[in-house]
Order: sequence, then C-alpha cells, then structure tokens
Amino acid sequence: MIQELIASTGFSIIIVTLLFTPLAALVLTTLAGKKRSIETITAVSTFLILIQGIILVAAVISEKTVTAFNGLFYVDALGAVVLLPITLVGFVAALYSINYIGRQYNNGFIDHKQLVRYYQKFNLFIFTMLLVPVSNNLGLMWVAMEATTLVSVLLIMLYVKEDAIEAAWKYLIVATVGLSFAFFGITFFYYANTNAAASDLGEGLNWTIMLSNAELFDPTIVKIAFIFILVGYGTKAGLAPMHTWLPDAHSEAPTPVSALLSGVLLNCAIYAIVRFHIISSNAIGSLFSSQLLIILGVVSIGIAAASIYFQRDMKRMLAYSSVEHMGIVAFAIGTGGLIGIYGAVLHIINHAIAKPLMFFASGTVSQKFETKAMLHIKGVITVMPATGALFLLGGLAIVGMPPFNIFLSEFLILSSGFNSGQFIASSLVILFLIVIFASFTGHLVRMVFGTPRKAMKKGDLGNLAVIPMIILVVLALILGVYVPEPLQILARDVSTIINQGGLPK
Amino acid sequence: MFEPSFATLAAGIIQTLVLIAFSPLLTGVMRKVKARSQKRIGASILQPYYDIVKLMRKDEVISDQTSWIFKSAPWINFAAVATAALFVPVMLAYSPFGLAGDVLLVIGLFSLARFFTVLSGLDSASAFGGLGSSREMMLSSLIEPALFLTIFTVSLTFGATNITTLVSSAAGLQQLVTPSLLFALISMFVIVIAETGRLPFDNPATHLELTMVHEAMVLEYSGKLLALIEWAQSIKHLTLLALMINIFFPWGVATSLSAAAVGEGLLVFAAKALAIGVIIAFIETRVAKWRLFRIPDLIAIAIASSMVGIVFFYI
Amino acid sequence: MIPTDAPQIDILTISSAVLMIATFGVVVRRGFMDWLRAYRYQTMALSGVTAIIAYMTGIWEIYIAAALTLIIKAVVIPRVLLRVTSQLKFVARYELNPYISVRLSAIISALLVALAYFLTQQVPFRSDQILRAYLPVSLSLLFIGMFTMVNRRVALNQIVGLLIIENGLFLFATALTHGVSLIIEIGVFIDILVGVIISAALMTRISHTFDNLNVDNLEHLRDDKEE
Amino acid sequence: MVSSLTLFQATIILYSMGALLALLLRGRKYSNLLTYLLPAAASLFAIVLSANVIFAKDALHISITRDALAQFGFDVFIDGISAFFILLIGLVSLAVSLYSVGYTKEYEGRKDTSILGFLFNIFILSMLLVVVSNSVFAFLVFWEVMSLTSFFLVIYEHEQEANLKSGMTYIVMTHLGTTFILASFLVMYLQTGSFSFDAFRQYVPFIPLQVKDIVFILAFIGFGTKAGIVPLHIWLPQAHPSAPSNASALMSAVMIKTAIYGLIRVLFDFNSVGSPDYTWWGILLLSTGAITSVIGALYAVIEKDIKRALAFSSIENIGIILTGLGLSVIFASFNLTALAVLALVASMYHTLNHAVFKSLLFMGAGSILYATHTKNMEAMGGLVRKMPWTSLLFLVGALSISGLPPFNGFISEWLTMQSLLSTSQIPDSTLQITIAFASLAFALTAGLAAAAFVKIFGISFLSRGRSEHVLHAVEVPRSMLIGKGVTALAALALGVLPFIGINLITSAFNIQSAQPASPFDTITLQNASGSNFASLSPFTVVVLLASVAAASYGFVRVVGGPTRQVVYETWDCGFGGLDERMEYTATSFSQPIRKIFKAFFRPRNSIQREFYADSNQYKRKTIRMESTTRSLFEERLYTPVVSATIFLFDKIRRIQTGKVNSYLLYILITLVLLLVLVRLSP
Repeated sequence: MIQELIASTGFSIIIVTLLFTPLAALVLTTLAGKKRSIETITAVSTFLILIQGIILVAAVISEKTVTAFNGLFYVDALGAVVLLPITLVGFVAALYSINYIGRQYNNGFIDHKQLVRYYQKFNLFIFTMLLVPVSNNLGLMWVAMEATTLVSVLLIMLYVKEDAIEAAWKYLIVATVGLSFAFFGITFFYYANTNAAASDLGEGLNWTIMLSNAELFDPTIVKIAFIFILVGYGTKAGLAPMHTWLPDAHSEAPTPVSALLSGVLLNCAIYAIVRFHIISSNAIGSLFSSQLLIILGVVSIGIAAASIYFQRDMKRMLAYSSVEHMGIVAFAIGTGGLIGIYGAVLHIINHAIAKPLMFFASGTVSQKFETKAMLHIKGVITVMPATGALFLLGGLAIVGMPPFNIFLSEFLILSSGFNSGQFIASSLVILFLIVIFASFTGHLVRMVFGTPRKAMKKGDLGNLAVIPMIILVVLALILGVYVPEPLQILARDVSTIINQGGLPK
Repeated sequence: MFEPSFATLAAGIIQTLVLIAFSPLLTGVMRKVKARSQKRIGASILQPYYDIVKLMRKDEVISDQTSWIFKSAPWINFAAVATAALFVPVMLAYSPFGLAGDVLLVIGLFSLARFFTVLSGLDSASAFGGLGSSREMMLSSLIEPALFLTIFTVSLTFGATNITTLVSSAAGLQQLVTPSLLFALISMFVIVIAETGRLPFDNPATHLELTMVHEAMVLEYSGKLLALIEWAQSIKHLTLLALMINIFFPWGVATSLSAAAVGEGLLVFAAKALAIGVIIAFIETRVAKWRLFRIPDLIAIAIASSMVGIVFFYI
Repeated sequence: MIPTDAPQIDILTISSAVLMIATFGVVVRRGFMDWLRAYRYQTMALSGVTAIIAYMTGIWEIYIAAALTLIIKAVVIPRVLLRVTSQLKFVARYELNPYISVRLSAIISALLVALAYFLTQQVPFRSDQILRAYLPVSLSLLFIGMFTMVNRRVALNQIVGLLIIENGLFLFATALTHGVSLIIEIGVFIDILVGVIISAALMTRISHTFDNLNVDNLEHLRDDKEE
Repeated sequence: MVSSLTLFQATIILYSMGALLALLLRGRKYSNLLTYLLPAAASLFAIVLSANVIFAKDALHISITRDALAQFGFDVFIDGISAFFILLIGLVSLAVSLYSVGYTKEYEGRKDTSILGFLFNIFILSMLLVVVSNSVFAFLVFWEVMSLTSFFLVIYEHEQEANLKSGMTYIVMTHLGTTFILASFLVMYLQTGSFSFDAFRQYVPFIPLQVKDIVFILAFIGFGTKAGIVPLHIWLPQAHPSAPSNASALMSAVMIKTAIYGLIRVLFDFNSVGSPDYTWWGILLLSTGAITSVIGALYAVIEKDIKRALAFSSIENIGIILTGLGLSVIFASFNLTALAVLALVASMYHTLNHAVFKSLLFMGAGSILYATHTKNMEAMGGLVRKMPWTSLLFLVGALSISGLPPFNGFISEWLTMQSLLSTSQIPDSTLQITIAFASLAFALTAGLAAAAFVKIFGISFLSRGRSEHVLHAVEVPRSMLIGKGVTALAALALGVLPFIGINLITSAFNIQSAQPASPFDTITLQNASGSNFASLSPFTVVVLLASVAAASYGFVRVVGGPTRQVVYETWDCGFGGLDERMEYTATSFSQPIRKIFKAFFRPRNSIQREFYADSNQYKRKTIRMESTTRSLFEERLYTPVVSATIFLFDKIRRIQTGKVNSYLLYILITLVLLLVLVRLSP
C-alpha cells in the first residue's frame, strides 16, 4: 500500500513535469528572440517531452495507473496509448518544423513575428493536447479539448491566405459547436452521477468516480448523454457526417501542424469518446454505444472512400484519409473484444506514425514543386529520390499494405469485425478499403513516378526534412511485422479497461 | 492382345512400311478416279511415284530469305508423319509401338509436322506462304476440337486411347454400329478430309491464291524437299484412313500373326482404303471448294456430330 | 403529476417563458446591432434565471456564476464584438437574405422548441422542478442557436447562434448540476471569451481579405465542384 | 546430409545478401555480377532444399515469432507441397538470375539498375516465403510483399505513362484478390479460432459444409485473381509486358503459380475433398479453367505485342492447370483415387512445365527486346539469321508450349487429356457430358495455342525484317543464352523423361500411384476393366523419330543422290521487287481467327483512302487500314462497374459543399436523428 503510494507519487511528478515542459518552452520561446534559439528550445522541449512520455508510459505499463493532484490527473493504459503518439509526433514535428518553417521564412512566406508566434503556439498546442489524456476530470478534459481547437485555429491562421482563413473559420465554428454538444453530454453524465450517488459533488466529474457509479446510472440519460458525446467529440474526431471541417483545416494548416492535427489531435477526441463508451457500457451494456460507433465508423470510411477518388489537393486527400482511419478506429472499438481493442490501439499508434510521415513528405514535395495540386506533381522520385521513396512507402503504409504497420492493425480489426458477428459492416469496411486503396494509390503513384513536367533541380530539401520521415518509416516497418512486448501489455490493459469495466486489473 | 516379341515388332514395322510405300498409290488412284469421273483420262495411278522420284533427283532452288527452318521443315515433317504411321495398325489388329504411344501421340506428331510446315511457309518471305500458313493454322485450330471429341467418343466406347486396345476392342465388338460410333464416324470423315486438305476444304490441285491453303505454304519448295512434302502428305492421308478404317470398320483385320491372317488383313485393308479413297474422290468431283469462312460451318457439323455421339453414349 | 409547490412553479415557468421570448427576440432580428441588443436582454434573462436557481437551491456559487454571466456575456462580449465591427471597413449590419425567411425561421424555432420538449420527456427528473422547467428550455436554446447558425449567411451574424448555444449550455449546466465545480465553469467562460475573441480576430481577417463578412466568400474549399 | 533448416537459412540469407549488395554496391564494378550470381546460388540451395524435403522427407516446421496477444506469427512449414513450389521457384530463378546478368545491361546508363537488382532479389525471396508460410499473417504479409515488389518491377520504367497505368491496374486487382484471400482466411479463423495453418489443417475438415463452400469461393476468387482466371485476368496482359523481361519471366512463370499453391493448400491440405459434396468445387474449377484457357488462347492469337501475347498465353495455361485441378477434385469427390491422382499429376506437371517454358519464352522475348528495342512483332522479322541461338531456344519454348512431342508441354497436355477422357468412370452421366464438353474447350485451346506460337515465332523470327529495329540486331550476350539454355534443357528433359516430373510430383504430394520406376519406362494408364487405356513412352518416341529421320535421309540420299542447291530470290510471280511490306504480318496472320470469332473480338476495320483525284476513285494515293479489336471484359464488365461506383461516389462527395451552414446542418440532423431514435426506441 505505502509502496504503491510512493511509487505513484514518484511517477505523478512526471505528469507535472510533462505538462510543465511545454509551458516552459512557451515562455522561453517568447523570451528568446533568435530564430535558431527558438528552434532549439522547441526541439529540446519536445525531446524532453518524448522522454518523459516514454517514462510515463513505462510507469503505466508496470503500475497500471499513475495519478496526481488528488485524482485530478489520471493516466492509465488508455491514456498512455494516446499520450505516446503526442510525444512522438510532437518531437518529429518539431524537428520537421525547423526545416519547413525555416524554409517558409527564408522564402518570405512568413516574417519573424509569425515565426515566433508559430513556435509559441506550437508549444501551447502540445500542452493542450497533453492535458487531454492525463485529465481525470472530464470537465478539464473538455476545456483542454476546446483549448486545442482555439490554439490550432490560431496555428492555421498563421498564413494570411484566403484558404487558410476560410479553413480556420469553418474549423472554429464547427468544432466549437460540436464541443458544446459534448459539454451537454458531459453534464448529463455528471447529472446521472450525482443522481446515482449524491455524495462527492466536487469530484463528480472525475472519470474514475463516474465509472464506479456507472452501474447505477439511469439508462435513458446515459443514452441521450452518449449521443451528445458522440456527436460532440465525434465532430472533433472527424467522424462522418461531422467531419466536414477536417479536410479544410488539415489541408490548410502549416504542414507540421497538419501532422499534429491528423496524427494526434484526432486521437485525443477518439480517446474522449472511448472514455464515455466505457461508462456507457458499464451502465447499459456495450451494445448501444458499440453499435453507434460501428455505424459512424463505417459511414466515415465510406465517405472518405467516396471523396478520396476525386481529390486534387494532396493534403486534402491525406485529410480524408484521416477521416477514414478515425472511422476504422471507431469501428474497431465498436467491435470490441481483445483483438478489436488490440487492433484499435495499434491503429491509433500506427496512424499517428504513418500520417505525419505522409504530411511531412507532402509538405516537402509541395515546397519543391511549389504546389499542392496533384496534377502538377510528377516524378517526385526522380527529383527527390529520398523524399519520393519515403512518400511512396508512407502512402503504401497508409493504405494498409504489408509489411507496414497499418496492415497489421487493419488485419486485427477486420478479424475482430468478423469475430463479433458484424458481417455486413465488416464487408462494407473491406469494400471501402479496397476503393480507398485504389484511389489513394492511384494518386500516389501518379505523383511519385513519371517524368516531372518541367526541368527541376534534383535533390532533397535538407537532412532535417528527411530524418523525421526516416524515423517514422522505420517505426512503421518495425511495427508492421513485430509488436514489442510493452505495447502488447499496454494493449492488453486497454482491452481490460474497455471490455471489462474500465479499471485496469 | 499381342505379346511384344521380335516377330511382332518386325510385323509392325513391315505394316508401317507397307503403309508408307503404298500411300502414293492411293493418291494416284484417287486422282485417276477423279479424272475419270470428270471425263478425263488422267495420269497413271503410279504418277505420284514418278513425281517423287523425279523430284528427288532434281536440283533445289532455295530462297535467299530462308533459314534453317525452311530446309529442315520437310525432314521434320516427313519424320514426324512417318513416325506417326508406326503407331497405326494397318492389316494387323495392333501396332507393336502401341505401348509407346497412343492416338493422342499420333495427333501430336501430326501437329509437330504441321507446326514446321507452317513455319516454313512463313520463312520464305513470300506473300503466299503467310497466306497459306495463316489459313492452315486457322483450320487446324478448329479441327483439333472436332478430332478430340471424336476420340472422346471412340475412347468412351472402347475404353482406351491406346490404338491397339481400340482396334482389338472394335474387332471384338458384337454390335458394330452403335449410334455414338456412327456420329463419330461422320465427324471423323470430315476431319480426314480437312486434315488431308481435300475438297471442299482445300484443293490440292490448285495454285490460285484465293483457294490455296496447303499449296501456298509449300510453294517455295522444290527438289528433294518437295518430294518429302508430297510423300508425307500421302502418308498422312493413308494413316488417317487406316485409323478410321481400323476403328470403324475393323472387319477382317489380322488378330494373329499367321501368314493367312496377315494376307487377308492386308487385302481387306487395301480394299477398304481404296473404297474410301474412291468415295472421297467422287465427293471431290461433286463439290466445289468452299469459301474459307464457310469452312468453320463444316467443322462445326463435325463437332456437333461428335457431341451428339457422346450424348448418345451416355443415354 | 401535480406540482406540490405552486408559486415556485409559476416563477420557473414564467422565467423560462421570458427566456424563450428573449431568445426569439434574438432569432428574429436581422441587423447586427439589433440582435446584439436582443442578446443582451436574453443574457440578462439568463442571469435572472440563474439567480432564481441559486435562490432555490441555496448554493452561493451559482450567484457568482450569475454575476459572471452578466459581466462577461452582457458586457464584455458585446463590447468585443462592437469593437471588432468598428474596425471593419465594410460592415454587413443587416442579414440581407438568410436561407430561410425570418417568419419561417420563427416557426421552425417554435418547432424546435416542441422537439426539445418531446425529446426531454423521457428523462427522469426525480421531481426536480428546476430541471423540469429548464432542461427543455436549454435544449431549445441549443437547437435554436444551431438553427440560427445554419440559417445566417453573414459571419458576424452566425456568432449570434454560437452565443445562443453557449447560453443554452450555461443554463443547462446550471440547471442540471446546480453548479459544476467552479474551476470548470470559469474554464468554460474563459474558453467562450477566447473563442469569441479569436472569431472576432478571424472576422477582421475575413473582412480585410474579402472586403465583407459574407460566408459565401468562404466557399472555396469544397468538393462538389465538377471535375 | 545437410538439414533442411540450414539450407533454408542459407537460401534466405543469399537472397537477402543479393538484395542488399545490389543497393550497397550501386554502380561499382562486379555489382551486377554479384547481384545476380547470389540469387543464382541461392536458387541452387532452394533446389537442394526442395529435393531434401521431397525425397529425403526432411520436412521443416518452425515457429519464428509469435504475438502473444493475437496468436499470430511467422511460422514456417515446408512439406512436399511447399517443396514442389520451392523447386519451381528455384529452377526458374536460377535460369532467370543467370539471364539477368546480361539482360540488365539493357538499362545501364538509362536507369538505376541497383533498384532493379534489389527488387529482383526481394521478389524471389517473397515468393519463396509465401510458399513456406504457415500462418495467415505471415502468408498475407509475404503475399503482399510479393505483389508490391512485382508492382514496382512492373512500373520500373515509370517514365512511360502506359507502364504506370498497367501497374495501377495490377496493384488494384491484386489487392482485391488479397482481400478475398484475407476474407477466406478470416472465415476459417472464425471457425477454428486460430490463425495458424496447422489449426486449419486440424479443424477445417470439421467446419460446416456451407461455411467451407464460402471459404472456398472466397479463396478461389482471391487466388484466381492472382492466377489470372477470366474475368479477373485483366491485369495480367498489362502488367507482364510492362515489367522488365527478367521480372516478367518470374511473374509469369512463378508468381502466378503461388496462386495455384494457395488453391492446392485450400483444396487438398485444409480440406480433403473426398465426398460428392465437393463435386461442384471441381466443376467450378474445371469450367473456369476451360473458359480461361480458351479466352487466353484467343487473345494470344490476335496479339501483336510479343510480351502481351505471352502474357495471354499464361492465362491460357493457368486455365489448363485449373482444368486438371478441377478434374482431380471431381474424381476425388467420387473417391476415384487413381484418376484423382492422374489429374493432379497432370495439373502439377503442367504447372512445372509452364514455369519452365514460359520463363524460357519471356527470356526469349526479353532477348529480342534487348536486341531490337521493340516488343511489337510487326516490327520484327528475320531474327533467326541475326540471333540463331536465341531463335533456336525460343523455338524449343514455342514447341513445348504448343504441346508438341517430344517436349514437356506434350506430356502434361497428354495427361490432362487422359484425365478428361477418363470421365466415363464417374457415376453421373450429366457430369460426364459436361466434362466432355469442357474437353472441347481444352482441345480448342490446344489448337489456338499452336496457332499463337506459330505466329509469334514465325512473325518475329522468320522472313524478312519488317523495320529498322531489326537491322542492327545481334545475338545477345552469353549469360542470357545460358539462362535460356537451362530452361530449354529442362523442357526437353521433362518432355523426354517424364519419369522425372511424375516421380517428383508423386513424392512431393505424397500420393501413391503406379508410375514409371525407371527413366525409360512408359506411363501406363489402365481402364476400368484393367486393360491398357493408354500408354506413352516419350523416350521411345524420340528414338523412333530419330531412326525414322535417319532412315528417310538414307533413303532419299540413295534414291535422289547428292543435293545441289541453287539460292535464288523468293518467287514473286515475275513482278519483281518483293519486299517486306508484302509479307504477312502478325495482324494478317491472325485475321481468319479474328474473323471466325468475330462475336468475341468485335473486330473493326477502319479504312482511310486518299485519291489523286476525287473523280477517279481507282487511282489511290494511299490506303491505310487499321484493324482493332475490343476488349469485351473491360468494356462490358469493368468499365460499367467502375463508372457506376464513380457516379455514386460523385454524389456522396457532394456533401462537402463548402458552406459552413450545411456542415452545421449535418451535425444538427445527426444529433436530432439519433435523439429521436433513442426517444422512439422502447
């Protein structure tokens, strides 16, 4: 008992330092004036975050839960699964930013003031995202989620361009409205909680408390509340038909931010849905929320499939692919079971590896070709051998080609889909995946291969543009054939949490 | 059945030699019959022999565009056809080489012969050669299924594709004309005509480019090579007739190796071959060559006939 | 079920009616200044309702919430919006052509209110009078705000919908939970404030870039174009 | 005796080293040699490995990694079936590796050959790993790696738009196929609760028949796509010609056989098809095989791109293989074991043969490409004098694939025909008649295939050169000849001594049958009453052929005396000036067949005439005729499906209107809809 306490307080410091690091970086970037030092600060801070994140995840693996501030912060395996991508993608995105934003700066697209702002908001964005998986208090989680919207809107607005402004406006309006629905849902759950157990008013919003009372919840309220949550956080997670802001926002953001939005932020929203899915399952059985998740998941994949074929903008296509993958995660969680959750966990991580890779590559490509229109991009592999190859590999990973990681998770998810008796939904998913494969690969192949339209100077755009991609591609390959032991334990714990009543055993 | 021994082997080789030796005679007889029925006197029935010998002694004119394919094709053609003849019983009820190959091998060897003949047609860089080759391949690719179906019917009836087994079963069959065999016979007859390039498929006596098939392919040949081709054609003709005769009309075929039986077999065979040859010759005088693209209709009749034969077998 | 405490019921019913009327006032206004004024009144009604809840439950924190509402929503936010519009070169003060006419939108809003009552009937209130009175109202506000946003073409006037939704949210939270922990409430307030500020900043950008505030300008990113 | 494990490891390591060295030694001296000699050595190891498994019965069964959670891993199991296909891979890759040493010079200076070498090695390795995988996950991973590397090989010359297009068709179709395979495996997983093939072997026989039917249908479509069965074949004639010739040799000769491997696993390993319930599986295989073979052959005849023609011929041969396989299943379902064995041997023999002669032919086509830089047969001609060895070897391939004695194609087609003829033993007359009609298709195929290869060989190698492409053609380097020579020898050996192939197959598939015990024995089949149904001794036939040829030569020499030859121009009817424009072309050669099957080909001739004066239409300045055929499957099947899908998607994607109002409306509608649903549900 005491040992546990010591251990948990020991690790709980990491939660605090983890949250403190980006804030410190924010302050430092504001103070430091030089471009080089700002970049260094951000890179170092994200690296520290990565280290701390890994330690925290390791702690979660061994201790099952880590808490801080009297239960305000609570990290279990589920949180760890979301935390890991944030820290990882945060780090590589910071690395990539140095090259990408630096190049934009050198090319005169942004001035020094915008550069400083970019890094400030970058750090702030990381902070708000980190806050989501460590919060036990669902209200705090909501605030953090809303904050991510606001910060990311500011990041999208970095470029003073018509399209960027349009995207930011749509994102702001749709996401804010969506999140207000989520707040309705949270309040409903809180009401159900206070009704069920009148005590503990102050901590009634804590997930752990809510979970322990879940069996006493009123079924009707839970159903209504979950619908609000699903529509609300589903908007933020990019589940169709609430996904409409996503293609705009993700495609118009600066590339490193696109990577964070697509690879990480969507996971946070899915994470929030899963938290409530667990409560709802405990209260009224998992059938209701599972069915809803499966339906929205399949619809998302379908709409993404329909849209990807017609895309002309590279980043927009990637954004639709994110809709698809969030749909797959929702579907996986809906199917449940050990394999389904295992697949979902891996898919969250895999998508967080592959999608930033694609965004980075597409960012580099569009810098070189000075366009995002796929029609005008040809022969990337001839012009930029390394980037082209990485772009290609990333794309193949995204569409679920072995030996890359997403194939593995999709394989598990489809197994789980069939296993849970969702034959029609699973067949639809398979069908849509084929269509997505065909259209996505078609676009990709036409960009990567062929002869460039005009004579272009050969060569990649610097090591810092390539190294983050190499890191990600190596991870994608490794996770495609082998799931490390810790990750398996983590997945098993998540499965326990989701399938067996929420608390890690 | 027969036991493999030196005697049977020798008898087998002799019957093949008989077939090879007498095949030009059949051609001669058919030409004579044809001429007579057209109110011509016609050449001697031995004329094909004279032709062959004469050609063998003549110089060869070889096109400067040709390659070794052109020069070797007649040899391969002849060897393949003559080898095929080894597997076909003539006056005996068996062929001693029956264990080494069956009727499918015979067809295979004919195909081999044709393959090279057709290539030789293409090799000479003449416009005629290509024409002949193209038409020949078209015909053969259609005849192949008809032939296979005929074999199918026959092999269903007699339970073998081994020619020896076929002929001995046929010779031992009580009720000779079963409906399925009758249909197979019709089919077989068409095939024999088509395979040997007789009217209405092909006119062996023409050199008009509109009607040529086989002749167009071998237009460039002269001397020994032409002799080989002509002879091989005759052998092929008689071999197919022998096959037909011994499967469908096996009366009098020698089942034992006694002199009397063999003699009788030979005579009966000669009579039957001559009869069929005469029939074909008569038919040839009666019909004109068909338009090339009407020929598939005829082959379709053969195929349909075999199919009906198969259905009859099972009913 | 016969209400046990008749006078209270009256207060609740009347206050919710007042709030609804104030809301309709916002919905039917087309001009920016008009709806801003109407929104102020609505917010005042809302803070009054909040005060009633505070009085009935006796939780002092809700008074603070009521005061905060009054200060932030009735004073600060209109100020911010006014400042934004004063900076604009061209101000679309009137919503010229909403997708649905004002008359029809009033009727649709009424239908949405009915829908809200229909949907909330199944919620077990456990004889909580406040909830019974205000839950449908808050849901109505949510729907009406949403509908207003769908209906309006001018960015500035879409904010009104957002603000109605936020009011609904606030009422809902207060009615349902009688004051969630204060930190969260303040967080929500700050979020709203920052959201409005950011949207204001965005609108400045929009008007600078497009010379007006019509949402029609913001239809470049779309997927229904012909190939 | 070296253990199978060591051999297996050595094989894998050598291929991997080949791949790595290809990348590392980019552009150095000897890099080319190392890149292709290493896989050649590895192929030797693979051949020894398969011999070890087949004849020494040293099967290999190892589990490499296993995922604790989902129970899947990379298991390896090499039994006779795997070993047979390893042998196929080893044999072909040995020849093709040797060939590649010379062939890649074609790309030097133009392309990065190190990538080609890398992909080449990985491709072979992945095929090898596919046939040894013993779990669903491993199988699918290697299967897709195989598809992926072959896809990259197809688009290796990506500068040409057409190659990209064919690559896309290929990857999409193959992915579709993989999805079906995945679905099939998933259904088996549902029933057996395991991803391991061992469990499939153990439990699949016990799963309900209807489920088994579903499994089979899914697997058949999945593997069929890879094999190129009609109508899933459309990728094949696009992809194989686009790839570099060494890769197309591998793809056509081996890769599509991995699909046959998969089918065999499903049919005979996971199931044991021994009851009439499975008859319709066999009928499905047989009828698909028949249709596939005829259609493949028909297209092969009219094609004028040499590699496309070869690709269509691969489709045809897959049809023949499936015919044998189907017959085997039918026989097995009626417990006619001896006949089932015969048909299986026929099918597998043809698999082996096709690997041998198709790689030979593709290498030959590659040699032509190397020498003339064209794939268009209309531009070739006269190569027999410029490239004597290549033409000889190509002729061997053409004879083999046309099923002519004494080459290997004849043996397998003979065996298949014999199995077809044995249908009289099936106790079901409807089935007998059906199969009889299927044999019609088979015979037609044989005829058409011969026509196709007469055309391919005749038009490209014989007569005059038709364009300047062939003017400077010279014989290809020796390594390329060695590669082709290996396969040509194999074709001859398998044709003359079928004992080799049949013994190999019977031991590999562990089936008992009375087969020739010595190399010179005959193959003998008995009919139901015990007498000789058919027998064949190719060795004797060869001896007979040779002696007849010798005898006839002697006779002609004696009668005719010595030959005096005069070389003169081809006869030109006395007009003179016979030139290459008057020769028959590939198109004109196939014209009769095109016309006879016009319902299928839908040929269209468009003729444009230009006159000196419009008043006199007899004096023509130019006549230009273009003859086109239409691809029925693409027009009638794929285009409608694809355009319907696109139409539907076009409607769906329009929800992204660009108006934030409508976006909010979607959210509102979703919310209200869900709430109303909850409200209305009890």
